[in-house]
Amino acid sequence: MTVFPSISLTAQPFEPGALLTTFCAGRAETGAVASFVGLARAERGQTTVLELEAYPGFTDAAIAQFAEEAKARFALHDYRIVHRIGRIAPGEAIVFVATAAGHRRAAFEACDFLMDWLKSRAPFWKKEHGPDGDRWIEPTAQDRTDAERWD
Amino acid sequence: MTVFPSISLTAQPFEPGALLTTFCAGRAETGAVASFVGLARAERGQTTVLELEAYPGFTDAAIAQFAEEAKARFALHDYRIVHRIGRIAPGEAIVFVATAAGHRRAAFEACDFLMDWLKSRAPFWKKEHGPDGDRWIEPTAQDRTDAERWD
Amino acid sequence: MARVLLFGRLADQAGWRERSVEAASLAALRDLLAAADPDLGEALGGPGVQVAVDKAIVRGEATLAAATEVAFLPPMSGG
Amino acid sequence: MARVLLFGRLADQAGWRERSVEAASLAALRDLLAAADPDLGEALGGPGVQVAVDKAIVRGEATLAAATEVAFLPPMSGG
Repeated sequence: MTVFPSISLTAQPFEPGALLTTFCAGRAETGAVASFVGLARAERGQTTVLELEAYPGFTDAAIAQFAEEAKARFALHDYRIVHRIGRIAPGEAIVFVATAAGHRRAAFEACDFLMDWLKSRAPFWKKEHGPDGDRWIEPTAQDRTDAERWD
Repeated sequence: MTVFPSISLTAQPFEPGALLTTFCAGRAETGAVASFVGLARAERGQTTVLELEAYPGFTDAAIAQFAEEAKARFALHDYRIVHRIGRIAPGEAIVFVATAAGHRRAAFEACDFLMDWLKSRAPFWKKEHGPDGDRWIEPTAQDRTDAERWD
Repeated sequence: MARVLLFGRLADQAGWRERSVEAASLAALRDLLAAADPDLGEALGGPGVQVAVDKAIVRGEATLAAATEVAFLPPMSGG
Repeated sequence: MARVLLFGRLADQAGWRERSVEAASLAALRDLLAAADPDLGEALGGPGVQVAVDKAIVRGEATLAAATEVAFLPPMSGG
């Protein structure tokens, strides 16, 4: 299986701050690092647990292909993507995306672009375990609209 | 002097990752945290040192006033702004901005909005110490254009 | 033997996630799965379900070599 | 006594950043500073230079109480 060192899928909780520290370190020509952390919401006490399924080797390859396109499109110096899989408790990080560029407009836009795609089109299958049982969920209309901004 | 706990001006180097960790901790209803780190660039070996001057009590109050407007405009749950002052070496962080919101569009836009203002209109005076001597610098045309997007 | 993988609601519906099936083509594989579980057979051909052969999306027919991995992917939800 | 603060290029030009000056009004303060350093006096009235009295921007004239802080702010560069 190909390894994509800028992309990780992990079944363990991760610490976004530690990832940001590593990502920012030792950069002399990068003026701008934008990052995003998606957190699992408690949805007002509904004690929902999110479960994310990926297809290892397929999901990470699809993310890598999209991220490399984004790197070229926005002239990024670098990027880092970490995505949780498995069962995720409220308050835990689901996704971390960081982008490094010379200037802030490119860093922001690339981070936004990557997140829109990850939230709407990346090959994950998402289930909510709520008080009324389990349900598989699909991208929201807002997710689709966000992603279509870049087409 | 009024204290603004969400805003810090510091003459010491700071660690953006540690700030992000603290900012993300203990959030049950925040789905989205966007953040930005501005780093001092080496400008291709020109060994430029950046020096930023603030007016304590005035600069932080101006930032707080603007940030509170942004919080209302984008329905933010929270924000955190840390800005270096004094002499800043290449690779060091100049500014950290984090925004927390229910969903990612608001978090991204608010972070972008705050950065555009901080980079173009915040009360700082900026000097570059380069190989050809010192010079005071003003916002770039790009900075002004970025900031005007929100007017 | 093809290694068959089901994801998302397809795995829940079938009650399994991975199974080895002897089939020389995708069409033959679909027929065998539908014969064992008609509801699953229908779901595998349902709207938005994609097929990946050895981790590459395939549209239409495909022959299956030995040790081929065939994954049935329901509509992706994003992360 | 007003506490006078200069920022950015104004401090570099004057060779000082902070000074106490006895003046009852902003106009009187400007006159005293200009008498001591005519180039600085001109720079303080130059385009884009704002004045803050006790950390609030003042446009035009102001009387100065004892222990007032007067800051001359050249065009801000952003951070």
